[in-house]
Amino acid sequence: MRLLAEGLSARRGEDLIFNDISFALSAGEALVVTGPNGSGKSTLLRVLAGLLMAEKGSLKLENGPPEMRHPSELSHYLGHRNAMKRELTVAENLSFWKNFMGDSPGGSGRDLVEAVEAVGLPGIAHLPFGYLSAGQQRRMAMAKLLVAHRPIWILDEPTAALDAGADRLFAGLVNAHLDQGGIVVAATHQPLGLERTGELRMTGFAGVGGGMWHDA
Amino acid sequence: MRLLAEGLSARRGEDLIFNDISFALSAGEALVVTGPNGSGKSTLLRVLAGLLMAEKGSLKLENGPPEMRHPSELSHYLGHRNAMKRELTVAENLSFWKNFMGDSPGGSGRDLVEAVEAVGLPGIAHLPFGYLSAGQQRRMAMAKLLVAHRPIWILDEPTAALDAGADRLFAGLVNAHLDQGGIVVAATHQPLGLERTGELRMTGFAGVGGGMWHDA
Amino acid sequence: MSENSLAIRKFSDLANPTRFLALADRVLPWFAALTALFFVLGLWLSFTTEGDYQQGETVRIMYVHVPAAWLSMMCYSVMALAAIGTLVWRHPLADVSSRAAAPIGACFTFLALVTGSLWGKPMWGAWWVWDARLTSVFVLFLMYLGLMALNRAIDDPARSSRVSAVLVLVGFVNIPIIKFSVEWWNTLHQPASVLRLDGPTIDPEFLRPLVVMAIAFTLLFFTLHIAAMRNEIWRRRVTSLRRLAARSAGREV
Amino acid sequence: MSHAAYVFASYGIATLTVVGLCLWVIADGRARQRELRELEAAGVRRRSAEAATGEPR
Amino acid sequence: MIALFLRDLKLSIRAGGGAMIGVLFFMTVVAVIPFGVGPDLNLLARIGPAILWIGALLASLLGLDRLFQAEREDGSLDLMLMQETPLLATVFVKCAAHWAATGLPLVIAAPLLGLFMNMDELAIGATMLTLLVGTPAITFIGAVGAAVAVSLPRGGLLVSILVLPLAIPVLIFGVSAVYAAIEDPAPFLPPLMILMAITLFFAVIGPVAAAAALRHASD
Amino acid sequence: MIALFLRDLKLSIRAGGGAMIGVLFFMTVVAVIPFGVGPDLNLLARIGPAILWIGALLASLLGLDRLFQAEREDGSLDLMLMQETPLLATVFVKCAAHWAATGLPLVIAAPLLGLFMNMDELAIGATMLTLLVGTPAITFIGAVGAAVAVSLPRGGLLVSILVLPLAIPVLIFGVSAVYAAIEDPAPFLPPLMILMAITLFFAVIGPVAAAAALRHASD
Ligand code: HEM
Ligand SMILES: Nc1ncnc2c1ncn2[C@@H]1O[C@H](COP(=O)(O)OP(=O)(O)OP(=O)(O)O)[C@@H](O)[C@H]1O
Ligand SMILES: Nc1ncnc2c1ncn2[C@@H]1O[C@H](COP(=O)(O)OP(=O)(O)OP(=O)(O)O)[C@@H](O)[C@H]1O
Ligand SMILES: [Mg+2]
Ligand SMILES: [Mg+2]
Repeated sequence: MRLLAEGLSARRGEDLIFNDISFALSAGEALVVTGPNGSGKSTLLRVLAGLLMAEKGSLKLENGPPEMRHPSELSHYLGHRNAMKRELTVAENLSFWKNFMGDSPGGSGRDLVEAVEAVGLPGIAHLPFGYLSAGQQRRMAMAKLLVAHRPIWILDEPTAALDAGADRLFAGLVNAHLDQGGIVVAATHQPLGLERTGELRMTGFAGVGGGMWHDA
Repeated sequence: MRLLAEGLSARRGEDLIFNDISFALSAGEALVVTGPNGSGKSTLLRVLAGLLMAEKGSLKLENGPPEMRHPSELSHYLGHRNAMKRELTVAENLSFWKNFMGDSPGGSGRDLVEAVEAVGLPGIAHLPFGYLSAGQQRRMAMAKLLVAHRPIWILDEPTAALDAGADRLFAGLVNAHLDQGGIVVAATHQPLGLERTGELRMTGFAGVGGGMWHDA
Repeated sequence: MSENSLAIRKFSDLANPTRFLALADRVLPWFAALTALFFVLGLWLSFTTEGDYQQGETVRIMYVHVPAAWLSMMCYSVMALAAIGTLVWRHPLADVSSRAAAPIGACFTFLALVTGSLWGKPMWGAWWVWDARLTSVFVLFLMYLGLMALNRAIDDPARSSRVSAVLVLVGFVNIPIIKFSVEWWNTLHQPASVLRLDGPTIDPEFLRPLVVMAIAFTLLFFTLHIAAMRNEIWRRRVTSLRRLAARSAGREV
Repeated sequence: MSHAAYVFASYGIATLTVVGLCLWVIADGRARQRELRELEAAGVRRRSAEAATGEPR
Repeated sequence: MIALFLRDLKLSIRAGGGAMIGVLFFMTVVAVIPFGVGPDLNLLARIGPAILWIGALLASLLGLDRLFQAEREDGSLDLMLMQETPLLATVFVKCAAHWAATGLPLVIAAPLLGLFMNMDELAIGATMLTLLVGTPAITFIGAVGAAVAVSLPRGGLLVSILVLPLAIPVLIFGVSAVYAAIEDPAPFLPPLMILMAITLFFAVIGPVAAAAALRHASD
Repeated sequence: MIALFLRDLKLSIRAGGGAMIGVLFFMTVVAVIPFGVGPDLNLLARIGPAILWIGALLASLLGLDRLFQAEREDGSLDLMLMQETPLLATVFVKCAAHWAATGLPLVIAAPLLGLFMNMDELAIGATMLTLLVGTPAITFIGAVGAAVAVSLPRGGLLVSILVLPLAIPVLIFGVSAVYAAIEDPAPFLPPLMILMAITLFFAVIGPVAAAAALRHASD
């Protein structure tokens, strides 16, 4: 399996945020996206997840399973928001996502108890999600990556609000995923402690490209 | 001026989050609150800001101005959220807070232009707040600390989402505030680069203490 | 084939915002002058022609009411065309045109409603009845206001354009309902006497001021529309410059 | 049967509405142009595109 | 899909009273009318079906604006957009859950309120039946509005405004079916059939349009 | 304080159409009524004042749930709670700004809608006057509900439920004052006086209760 991005560019509102970004990731490889505030890291990840239309360029998965329309169907996306309901318990949240997402071909998700243990918070799955602290919430959102199997993980500042211990724990999870032949793309301001990573530095795109309301 | 906390403890729901926390901060001193996720840092700061009732213990300001009911009236609180309206321009937001909060006795806030310059974003105060990127928004929230004078600053993970340059800028602001005899309490996972700081390590409170539904 | 694509290129050349601004600067004074001229003429005619033996002086309301009613429908049709332009060719100026037209159309519809009510009180004895024609015009008014509210609520035009284009097209069913409501349902309202397939049946004495006023209103619409489109383009320039400023601010720190 | 009041009311309201609309359009245009000038004065200007983006390493 | 249905039901029951709220709102609106119109029993019985329908219309619109907004705010919508399951199906199931949580209780509460309005048994039965058939259409129409307004501040009122005009046919045929049932000469079935047709039509069109709008609104 | 008033006004004008949306909703609701009860001019004139009052009630309630929720979501509420300025004053000013941005436009739009409902001049004037006097009371009552519900998801409907029962007296006296003005024998002034008294009462009680609820809800 190989994730191939060629000449991607994307707009927010009317302005080009980045232009002509290409990379290729084989199974077991990770890409870390870095850059200053506002340089377009989150935007790039949303394009990869199929949540924003790329302005130009293409995103392909080679040697993937057949009958798949977009790589996003094989991806997990962990954005700034955790996609968990405050009113439901952690267990209810996780088992909903496990059922709703199902597993991608070629793997199977772990069960709830294992996943919660893997993020280091065993025994509090019965609490409503809203009762957890910021860092605990983030860890539970990571447990979501484990309950449904997806070969590609797209992570936006996964370790913000995590303490040092959780950082290491997270690095362990990601490395295990890579060892199983997964692909990881992560945006971050902090070092993540991953092996076998490429780095993509976003610098922001100061020019206009398509400022259609102005004269050229 | 001296901020004195004695034997503070606080509850969330029914559980004691921390117990018997005491410290004393004189003018010009800072306290950094650290600890793993869920150990009660944010809870402690909200107690200091008067937004949560302490279960036991007392919080006093010695040698403060008379006729003051709670130290929170002399405090700035910068929480996870920025307390700015996306629809209004940065200038409108800041001048609203400047007017609404007024200055505490013994100092005066800087004017808008200066404050915006101090956080390194001169010339974009006329923009709607919603146009700024996450990091820029956080910086403008810091400008709020400058426009109205308050001797005590209470900061919850102030540097999350900031890049390295902004981190340094922030440390400069805090040190300047301390030099003028201010008091700073900050919760953080990352080193802040402050001088003259004490550190308070929260460990989380595993015991039951006052779980009223159990036998002792 | 090549001729066709050339024509399209020409069209989109003209529809380039900068060119449009230049063009607008040139034609606006002329349009404004013509509009004023026709209004003077129309007002003079409508106050000098005789009153109707049946309706008395109130017939003069017609010279405002009918053009305003026509224009309210025409403006919506312009918006519907622009909506097709947005959806099919994705041309940015189409969205500008549709946005600029909404407040103008709302004003004309408001005029048709008010003058109609003022006419209805002496003629029918009621300010308002809930018959098909009047109700559908009121719905048109609400639709204009709703579109304006929607346009204001989503401040990013790139996202709101297609949504509001679809809504405009959905709402277009209302226009034939307005036009033919007097024929499909029996209502108090006058049936068409000017815009008919078999030619006007109205007395030329009334037709003359009516036509002049109708032309004046149409010119007014185009003048205002062009000016409002120009404003909208400027607004978008301001917006994109502001975003640019936000993006580049603090870069060097 | 004369109802001059109704006639004048309709012409009056029509005039008010039309004049109001014209004034609004003009005022709106002025305001936008002023904003443009202010931005220009603040040195915000479109530069032609200079490609500067991420390059994979 | 069943997981989604159950989750949405749980949520609307747990989050702030859910189903109860819609019914209470309905009852308040209907209870307020007699205070306004005055206690004229005949007049009340006459306008009763119309008032019940209008109340149900408003009550079922009001909760709708959070249908997708809540999902968007906590990021769930992003994940739903990414799945292999067609978005159409997701939207449909969410609508169904929403109707079960708010529309159905309205239908069940209607007889009680019918009594308040001094309606006779036949009218009450007919109103209930038409509400049962017609309220799903309102939910499906509302889903389109909710999807369009998903990213707006103060979306609530705007959704109602976008949706009310489209819901007017439902209202007209619902009310006229009830009146047809009460007054002998007019036949009851045709308007009911039309109501059913409208509901089926919107059950297809609504999710399609809402899914398209959601795809487009994501940023 | 003036800064707060101005900020809230600006916000409600700038954020998503604000005031206009309330009026538009009001108009839409009123326009839907004849589709329900039928275009019978006499009946419409008879229920006109009640419908206008109900429409205004709904429209002014519906925007209310965001009164404190928006402040809470972006953290502004925390800062307001910490100030020396009494919270009471803050709440009062926010209510005043909210009424100026949504209640007042409703009052101004009422005559137009009165014409649509075929009401005569006297009835329209009386309705406008009672709305002017009565709608502030609704805002103040609503503020209590908004404060109570500030930390709940889906607060919108819950606020209406908490608030509607309290608002019913306002509605009753408002509508009965209008009917008193139309029908000769009944005197107009007493119900209007009572309405004023209610408004003054809630202008005092509302902010006190809302401030207490806000202090309590913060966590
Ligand atoms: C608020 C009330 C009214 C509304 C909304 C209204 C609306 C309209 C509309 C939309 C048209 C254009 C129809 C078309 O082109 O086919 C129209 C035309 C016209 N209306 Fe009205 N109208 C109202 C009241 C009245 C009244 C009270 C009268 C006179 C008794 C009147 C007399 C006419 C006449 C004579 C025409 C021209 C029809 C023709 O020659 O084609 N209207 N009105
Ligand atoms: N919803 C939006 N609408 C319009 N423009 C946006 C939106 N979100 C972000 N932008 C703009 O896009 C640019 C890139 O934003 P993005 O969030 O991708 O940056 P980032 O690299 O993730 O920054 P950060 O380190 O702060 O997370 C920013 O300059 C911002 O102004
Ligand atoms: N709103 C709430 N209701 C009930 N319990 C809560 C609430 N917020 C937090 N808690 C509980 O209080 C404890 C302390 O949370 P707090 O937010 O103070 O932690 P923290 O030290 O700030 O953690 P983090 O580093 O993750 O921000 C947590 O165990 C959490 O379960
Ligand atoms: Mg980001
Ligand atoms: Mg915390």
